[in-house]
Amino acid sequence: MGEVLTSDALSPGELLGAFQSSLEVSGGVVSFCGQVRPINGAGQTVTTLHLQAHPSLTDAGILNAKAEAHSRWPLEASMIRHRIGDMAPGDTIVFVATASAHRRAAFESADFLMDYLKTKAVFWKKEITDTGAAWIEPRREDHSDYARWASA
Amino acid sequence: MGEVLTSDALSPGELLGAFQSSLEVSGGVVSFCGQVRPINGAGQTVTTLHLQAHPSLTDAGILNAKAEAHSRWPLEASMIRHRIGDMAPGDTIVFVATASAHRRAAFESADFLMDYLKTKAVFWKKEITDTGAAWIEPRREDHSDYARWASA
Amino acid sequence: MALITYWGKLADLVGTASETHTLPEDVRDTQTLRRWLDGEKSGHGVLMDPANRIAVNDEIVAEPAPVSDQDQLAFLPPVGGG
Amino acid sequence: MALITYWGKLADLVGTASETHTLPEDVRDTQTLRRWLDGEKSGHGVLMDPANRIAVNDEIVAEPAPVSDQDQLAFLPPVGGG
Repeated sequence: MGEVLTSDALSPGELLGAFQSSLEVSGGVVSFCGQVRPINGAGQTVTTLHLQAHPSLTDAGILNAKAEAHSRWPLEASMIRHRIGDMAPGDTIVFVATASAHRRAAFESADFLMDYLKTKAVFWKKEITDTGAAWIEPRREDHSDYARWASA
Repeated sequence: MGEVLTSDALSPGELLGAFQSSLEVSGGVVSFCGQVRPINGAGQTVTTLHLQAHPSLTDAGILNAKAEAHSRWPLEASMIRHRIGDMAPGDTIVFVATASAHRRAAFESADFLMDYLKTKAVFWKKEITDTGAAWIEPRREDHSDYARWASA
Repeated sequence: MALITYWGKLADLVGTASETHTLPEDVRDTQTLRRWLDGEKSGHGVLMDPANRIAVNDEIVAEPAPVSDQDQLAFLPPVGGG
Repeated sequence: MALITYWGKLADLVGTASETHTLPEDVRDTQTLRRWLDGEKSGHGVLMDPANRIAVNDEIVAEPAPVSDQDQLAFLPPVGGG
């Protein structure tokens, strides 16, 4: 599955520690981690979130987005880890970290990668709640968030 | 010194791990860590960075900024740790983390807190390089970064 | 024989994640593929919906795009992770 | 007696981080304090520079602000952490 996707639990603290000890010159590191929320937007109790990936398109798309981030911002390094399969509330779905000499570059590139992952990355999400199961798609704000990067 | 300032080494991975395990409902966590850079903007080799704080103004100002972040964004929690005293290249100077149901709120509030810490927090920085020692002040971009938040 | 796969909610809607078909002679591109397969699977238009994109041999294509009986054809509903 | 402290680069410039002074009778506010102390310390104007702010009893003040001989007076050069 390459180094991005994993069906094992993600530990953001360990990932950030490993990312940081790999750096030589960067002054700033931004990380984002997304967790499974215990209650969904409709107020229902979430029991499981299932993430399906495609065996080749998902990885290729994420590596493209990573390359684009490195071409747009002066990054020393970036790390993307995304969980697939079944997750419980509180589990980490995604971890992104970026490192740069410039704090703004680190913030913007992490933000860009998350907008990509939310709206363009090839994943399908099924949420199982106490009242049933439903496939969920990106929110309108997720799409408008990603659109911010088109003009730059 | 309160819970913000410390003269002990900061471990971002451990801090992020502890922050995350304290959360109940947040979907998104953003962290920033700033490290001492081995080479400064003038290309000189940095041997030591010294951070001086004021015994009451520094803590009070940071706690105010934290309260302002919580009033401007719907945050479940935030964490700020800032090192004082002598540091070596690669050492973590500052760690900030914010948690919210909304990814944008987590990104913006971490960004805001860092802009505060860079330009308004009561610290004085002395950089010791292979050619001498100099007190350093915020860059012009740091001030314009902080000014972004005034209109909101 | 073409391998046809359905991802995300589409596997639930058509009742299978993967199947093989011999494409009819007149199915030559994604447009004819969509119309024919939506009838086969009683999709009620869902396989005609351009929001559900098609990948031919693991490349998401700009449509209409040619398809042949040796292709792997994937139906991809709207995506999003994180 | 007033306790006067100098922070950051100002301690290096005036040669001390902390000292006590009996304020002269005519030093009643931050403006007269700055002028008098800049002369005492041979500050060549550095203690007059409004970029170096003053805290009276641990509160950064809007100037001119009153000062008295019982106050703790801190001279704070431009700040910045991270």
